[in-house]
Amino acid sequence: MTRQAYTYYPGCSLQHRSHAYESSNRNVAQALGFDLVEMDDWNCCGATEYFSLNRLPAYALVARNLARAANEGADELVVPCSACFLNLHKTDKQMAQYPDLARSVNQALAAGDLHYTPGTVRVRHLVEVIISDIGFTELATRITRPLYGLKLAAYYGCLIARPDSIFDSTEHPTTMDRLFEVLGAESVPFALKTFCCGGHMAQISAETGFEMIHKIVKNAAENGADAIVTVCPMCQLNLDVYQNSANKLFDTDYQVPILFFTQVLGLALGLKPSDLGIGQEFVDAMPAINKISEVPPPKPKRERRDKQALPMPVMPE
Amino acid sequence: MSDKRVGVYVCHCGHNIAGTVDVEHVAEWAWGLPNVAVSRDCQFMCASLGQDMIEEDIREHGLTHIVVASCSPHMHEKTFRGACERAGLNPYLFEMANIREHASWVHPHDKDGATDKAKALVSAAVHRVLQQQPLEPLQVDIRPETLVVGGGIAGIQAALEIADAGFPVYLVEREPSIGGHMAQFDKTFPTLDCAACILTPKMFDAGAHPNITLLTYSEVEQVDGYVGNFTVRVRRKARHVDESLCTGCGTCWEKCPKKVIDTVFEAGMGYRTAIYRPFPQAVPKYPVIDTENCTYYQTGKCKICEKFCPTEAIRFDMEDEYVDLEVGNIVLATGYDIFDARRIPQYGYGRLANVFTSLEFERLTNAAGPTEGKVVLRDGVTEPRSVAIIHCVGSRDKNTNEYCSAICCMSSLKFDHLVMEKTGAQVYNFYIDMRPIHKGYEEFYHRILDEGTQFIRGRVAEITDAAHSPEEEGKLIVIAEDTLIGRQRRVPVDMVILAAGLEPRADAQGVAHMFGVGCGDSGFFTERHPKLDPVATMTEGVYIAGACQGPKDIPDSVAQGAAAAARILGVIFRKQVALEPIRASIDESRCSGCRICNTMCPYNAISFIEELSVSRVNPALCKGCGTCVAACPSQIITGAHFTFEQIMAEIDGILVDVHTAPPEHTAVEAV
Amino acid sequence: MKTSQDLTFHDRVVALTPGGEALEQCLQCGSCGGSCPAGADMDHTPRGLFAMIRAEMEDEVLRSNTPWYCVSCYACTTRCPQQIPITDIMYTLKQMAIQAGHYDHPHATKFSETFIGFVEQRGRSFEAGLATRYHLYHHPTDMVRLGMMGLNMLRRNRLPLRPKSIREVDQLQAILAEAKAIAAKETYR
Amino acid sequence: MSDKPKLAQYWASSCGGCEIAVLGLHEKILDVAGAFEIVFWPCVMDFKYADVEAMADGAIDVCLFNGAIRNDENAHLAHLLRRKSKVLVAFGACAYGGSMPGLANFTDREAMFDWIYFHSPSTENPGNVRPEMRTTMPEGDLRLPRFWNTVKTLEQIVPVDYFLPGCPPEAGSIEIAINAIVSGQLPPPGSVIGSDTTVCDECPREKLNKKVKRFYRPHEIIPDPNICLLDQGLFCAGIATRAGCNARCPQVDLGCRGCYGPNEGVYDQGAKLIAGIGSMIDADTVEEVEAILDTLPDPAGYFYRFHLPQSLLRRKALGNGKKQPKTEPVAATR
Amino acid sequence: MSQNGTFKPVLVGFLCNWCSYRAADLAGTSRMGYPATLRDIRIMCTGRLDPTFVLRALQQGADGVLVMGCHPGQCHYQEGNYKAIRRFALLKRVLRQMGLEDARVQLHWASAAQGVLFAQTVAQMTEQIKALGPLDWPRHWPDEDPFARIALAMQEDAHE
Repeated sequence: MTRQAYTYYPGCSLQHRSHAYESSNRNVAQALGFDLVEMDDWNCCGATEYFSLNRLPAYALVARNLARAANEGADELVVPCSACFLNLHKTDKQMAQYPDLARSVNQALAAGDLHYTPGTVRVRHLVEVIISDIGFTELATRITRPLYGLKLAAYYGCLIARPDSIFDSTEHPTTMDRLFEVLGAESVPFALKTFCCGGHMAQISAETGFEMIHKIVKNAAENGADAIVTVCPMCQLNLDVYQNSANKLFDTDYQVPILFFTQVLGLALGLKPSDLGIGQEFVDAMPAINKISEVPPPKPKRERRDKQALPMPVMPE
Repeated sequence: MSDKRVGVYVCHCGHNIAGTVDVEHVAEWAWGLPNVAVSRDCQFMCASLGQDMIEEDIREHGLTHIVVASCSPHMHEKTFRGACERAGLNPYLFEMANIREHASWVHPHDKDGATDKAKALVSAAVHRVLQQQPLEPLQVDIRPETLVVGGGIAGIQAALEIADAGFPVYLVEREPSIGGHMAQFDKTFPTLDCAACILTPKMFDAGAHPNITLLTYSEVEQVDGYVGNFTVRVRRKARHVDESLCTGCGTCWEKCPKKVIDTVFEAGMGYRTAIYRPFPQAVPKYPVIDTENCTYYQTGKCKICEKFCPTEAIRFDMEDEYVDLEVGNIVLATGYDIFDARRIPQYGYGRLANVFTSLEFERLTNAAGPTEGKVVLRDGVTEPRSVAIIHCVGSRDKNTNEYCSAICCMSSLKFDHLVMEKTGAQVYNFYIDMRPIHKGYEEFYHRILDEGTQFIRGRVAEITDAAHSPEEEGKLIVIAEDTLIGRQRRVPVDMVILAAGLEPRADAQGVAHMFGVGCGDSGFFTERHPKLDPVATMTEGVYIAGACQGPKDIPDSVAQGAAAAARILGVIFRKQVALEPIRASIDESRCSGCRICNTMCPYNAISFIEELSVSRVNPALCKGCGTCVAACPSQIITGAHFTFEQIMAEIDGILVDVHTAPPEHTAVEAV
Repeated sequence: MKTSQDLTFHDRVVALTPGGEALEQCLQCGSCGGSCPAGADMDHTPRGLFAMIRAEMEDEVLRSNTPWYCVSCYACTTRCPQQIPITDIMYTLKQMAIQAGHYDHPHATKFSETFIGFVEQRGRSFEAGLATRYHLYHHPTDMVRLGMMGLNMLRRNRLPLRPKSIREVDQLQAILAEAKAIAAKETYR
Repeated sequence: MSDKPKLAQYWASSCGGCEIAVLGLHEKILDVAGAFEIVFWPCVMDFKYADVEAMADGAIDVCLFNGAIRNDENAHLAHLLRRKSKVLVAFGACAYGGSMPGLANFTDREAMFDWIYFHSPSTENPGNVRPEMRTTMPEGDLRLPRFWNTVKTLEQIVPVDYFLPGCPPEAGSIEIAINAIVSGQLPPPGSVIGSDTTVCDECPREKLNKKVKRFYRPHEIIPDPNICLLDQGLFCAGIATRAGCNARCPQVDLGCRGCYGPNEGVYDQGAKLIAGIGSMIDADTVEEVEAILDTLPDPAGYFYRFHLPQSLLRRKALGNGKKQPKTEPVAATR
Repeated sequence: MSQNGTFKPVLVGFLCNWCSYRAADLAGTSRMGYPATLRDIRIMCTGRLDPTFVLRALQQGADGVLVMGCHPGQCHYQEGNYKAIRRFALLKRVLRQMGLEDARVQLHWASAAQGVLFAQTVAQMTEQIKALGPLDWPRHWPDEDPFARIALAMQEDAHE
């Protein structure tokens, strides 16, 4: 059962370049009947950058948030950004796993009169909160505008699938695909659903980054996706903002809009595109949104089994 | 206590102990322990010189108790007990202090610490041995019948060996036919002889042997008793076919309209009918009705098989039967399961059509298989022009199974040959290390190298259908680092074969529990000793053979089956076996009948005697674990050789140098 | 307590990485190199680097571009059959390379340093400042392309020009200062 | 002076119930009075310590000593009576095992005084009075015996010849002991006078296979009168308590308290209760086991109710188990 | 007990015959070093562990007690270790009430193949006990009776 209110850590990205995510999160939360209460005076998680420079301050930076959340009395912290999620989750986990690390981190925190006992705050990603706490059955009853005819590629990115998957699998999770089906949309096969978007690579070694972006967009487009749906502002930024640069490098012209999962969820809940920050993306999402049909698409005919063909391995439910 | 005379012997074990522990000092110090009449150190206690010394001292110095401080009791307890016995001393008046494995070898850089510990262990043994009582081993008679569980090649071999020696064997198999995994294979490495050609005669022999009672389509449900006298309850699942009438003519399965995917024998690659015989050479030849899929059992209509059966052998009303077998010994040869390749999702098995497991490929290439031996893609027609074989799938991987599955290198090489022979396709092997370790295996590897297979040293990272270049379109792309050149490679192929590892049977834990054997970390049954006793188990009278003990190939399975049989035959010929007298007993005159112990015994050795209101232990069933001894709140259950007094004495002895003296008087502040 | 001088390079990498002991278990199977989305650009695959660490090739390892191409996707870490925390080892190597002044790939470091500069100063990252400052210093030629992108971002309300700060910056700075002090005298297990 | 054997009885740290128990012999008390010459029994007759001190060593034939050793006065009398007695009997659970006074070993003197004189809800102590060993009054110094940190059993202070367990010892047990003394047919010194089996042996309730999913406290359920209380989840120490009381408490639906102490040969009654009760828990995971144990509050209190000072560990660790520097008095820690 | 002022704990181990005793043997045959603090006693099964043994070891001067057996589900006697889990949980609660730190008495599992785990467990527990300092239980019975030393000594003799 969903709570009334969750302690919320938005992360820096949602404050500037990913406003769209922030507004769609807030409006979807409201529509689903829970509050996201922003924790007081949170700081940046350090992204992937700080760990490269200096390990202990990096952990301390993250742990300040955990300690403050714990002081607020939070036993859960909901995070919409995959990078923030990973850093917070990993710090909590590793502090529990490695007492030496916990000791040093707490020694540093003590300089700010803080202390964090690992395990106090359960770090959760927003997508997992919505899917597990509300659940597919309940969500299905809230859908007012099913996304019939819309073909979506569920892009999980790395950091919620790895190192510890919050879903079913680190390699090929299917939970979000099921969400799309609940929303009335079709989930397209997408081999690169957990392939990395390149992170900061677009900044520091553009060609490496663009190649990764291009692979993802290509694979989604070739599987007929109208849009790629992400759960992470970094993934959205890379795939969206650099899509044309990647096109240029590989001489292609993919135009696959990149949406946040709360944006498509919001649409299905009947919210207006403008309330969901749609329009802030570089690759225009409106052509895709306009494809949404009033009526469900006809059920694809079950292909008759070829007499000669060998059976596929039986998958358990 | 004064008439007790303890002899203490501290072993140097060459340099093994003496290199770290000050052996002479320990022996000297031990003179000061209670009742010690002799204390010596010796180069090698286990050598005849050492043993003779014990015997002489017992005779000359009237020693009544012996302590040897040397290696682990699992190593030489028997040796020294023998020495005591030869000198006329009851072997249970001997105790061992393990100052090698538990002291010298683990504290090489702390000589003082190791010496102190050795002293503590010697003291513990001396204190303990003074409490020890003479015990007599329990002699039990051995029934000549043997139960073999599992009708694969290991079980068949064991059954035949024992039956040929003239003793009765019950061979229980859960599937409708014996044969096991070997019956599914086409060729066997490294000689490439046909599996059926070498297996079928053995299956036939087992089926026709006058000393072998075949119980197929049957499962063991309960095991009671102990070595020599097991009672085993077997459930004979209803075949729904009267074996006395059936001729195995095949009319029923030819007429049966219901087709289902055969996930057992055909590994999901082919179909069978609802009434079926798993394969043509099946032993016994009779079919069974699969009631879960039979139309009659689903809808109440059909009965076509009954209509066409020329001998009226179909019995829809047949029910499961139970038979109770009395056997003296048991061989577990329950085999293995193949690793479920879906657990490595990046390899795409179950998602990408042309990714096959090794067992699927065995069926594909088998002349009697679903494609009649044609190597084709999942569409059933297209021959692959390039094939990748991925080694170590679900093996050598801490995320799945850490162990090496032992057979995959060789079966992959066999596949290499079969693919090339049948299709001429280019074959790529992705491997971490090649381990062709038995006779003729390395030669086979060279032969396959000669045949032109490519070997890429690198564990495959993933298999994908996401093409990045035109030549990858429509193919499966195998992505791996070629570690020999240090570069990432993408190899597009038509077909991928996953050399899936071997795993313990899914129900191995339950079976282990039923038969009282252990499972190791990997889940395979644990042998009594990994080197010196590889087919016996911790439970007397229960032996293991074949892949249930660990991954192994056909020759090793056959060898183990025969070895288990030899062990059992030895016991049968002896007619009696001596059991360790480590048993619990209840002092009934003092038992209050609280019944706390009643639920403790995993072997149901404790019963409550209502009329006397006391509990009683059946010594033949008791295995001496001592859990009832610990549980008894009145402390009136005695665990022989691990009595309360013995262990308490051992605790006091082991802390002999730290016994806290009575506390000194301390000043107390005024109140 | 051993000091860093007493330890081999390999031991130091292990000591500085939570769970780093697993490095000793490397089978050289190449799962990491095969899994790496940026592997093609690396001068050594991670596996190769681990062999070099074992061989005490400190200089070459710390000059390798491999850690700098790591995108922190953890694909190698989850697939490693020996459960080596490869991503975390890459972080360790980057940190050691910076300390040794050894890295030949300043872009990544400078990007990280610029990013963290804002975080240390204000407690939050600052996109607009990061982009301008990082590119101005390190990629001045890219400024035109970047300027266009920045404008596009601005137009879409995705690039606030005023940095945000947290309230208790003092607390954060005290914590970070202390952490740096501890890290500076980091003892090796 | 008569020829009758000389009997002394003394009451150290205890409730006095043992004295009453002797009187509980009813008319047989007259036999006692007839058989013995009572030379010291402060509870019923006026004697002074000086009278005892004046006796020759070994002048008392039998001394029934009840009560634990709690303070210097108790200890002094223990030594004194030991010296003057041929046979010293630890009479009742307090002298034998420490019993109720011994439960104070779960804490220490300072904490106890703090609670009793200052913090207990029923305490009213406006003058902040607290017992002192020495108080100066106009009339002179008043002295109290020193109060110990740790309660001890009689045997921990002086050698004891016989132990008579029970809180109080059952009349039947006392009779057996007295008769043995009178007839001179005494068991070997050091013996506990009593049975060598446990309370269950005397308990008429039907015992079942013991497996419990939770424990109950007496107010939570009404037990079946014919079934073993433990089988019903009610704590009963009978499984690990020496028989001799005829299962008095279980007969009235109350779990055995354990006053007769450990069975013959047992070192630690609490350990046997841990083993016995622990064996009944019907759960396989640590979490389940803990959940079941949550329904059995204060196990140490239950298991060591009558024998904490006599148990192997004898008392709760002082100073949180940390070793105190040798120079510092132990009593200073709390 | 202490040399050059450094505290070297004394741990008493109760190892089951089938798994952890063999794990200790394996640690030996594989020469895996660990501190010489553990003095082990072989019992057939952790199900044999009478809580009295643990109390006795503590009373007799051990600084800690380590009980090790087969992993749950792998007991040679099928379920002896489950019985150990149950009794041990209760024992721990009582010991906690007696003021004993949790780390002093521990229950761990090691299969016959886990020599490394065995060595690590001993090393880890040794460190924990070092941090706690000596237990020296009888010092927790401050002796206020000047005569009692004699009585105690006699009592100890009686128990021998």
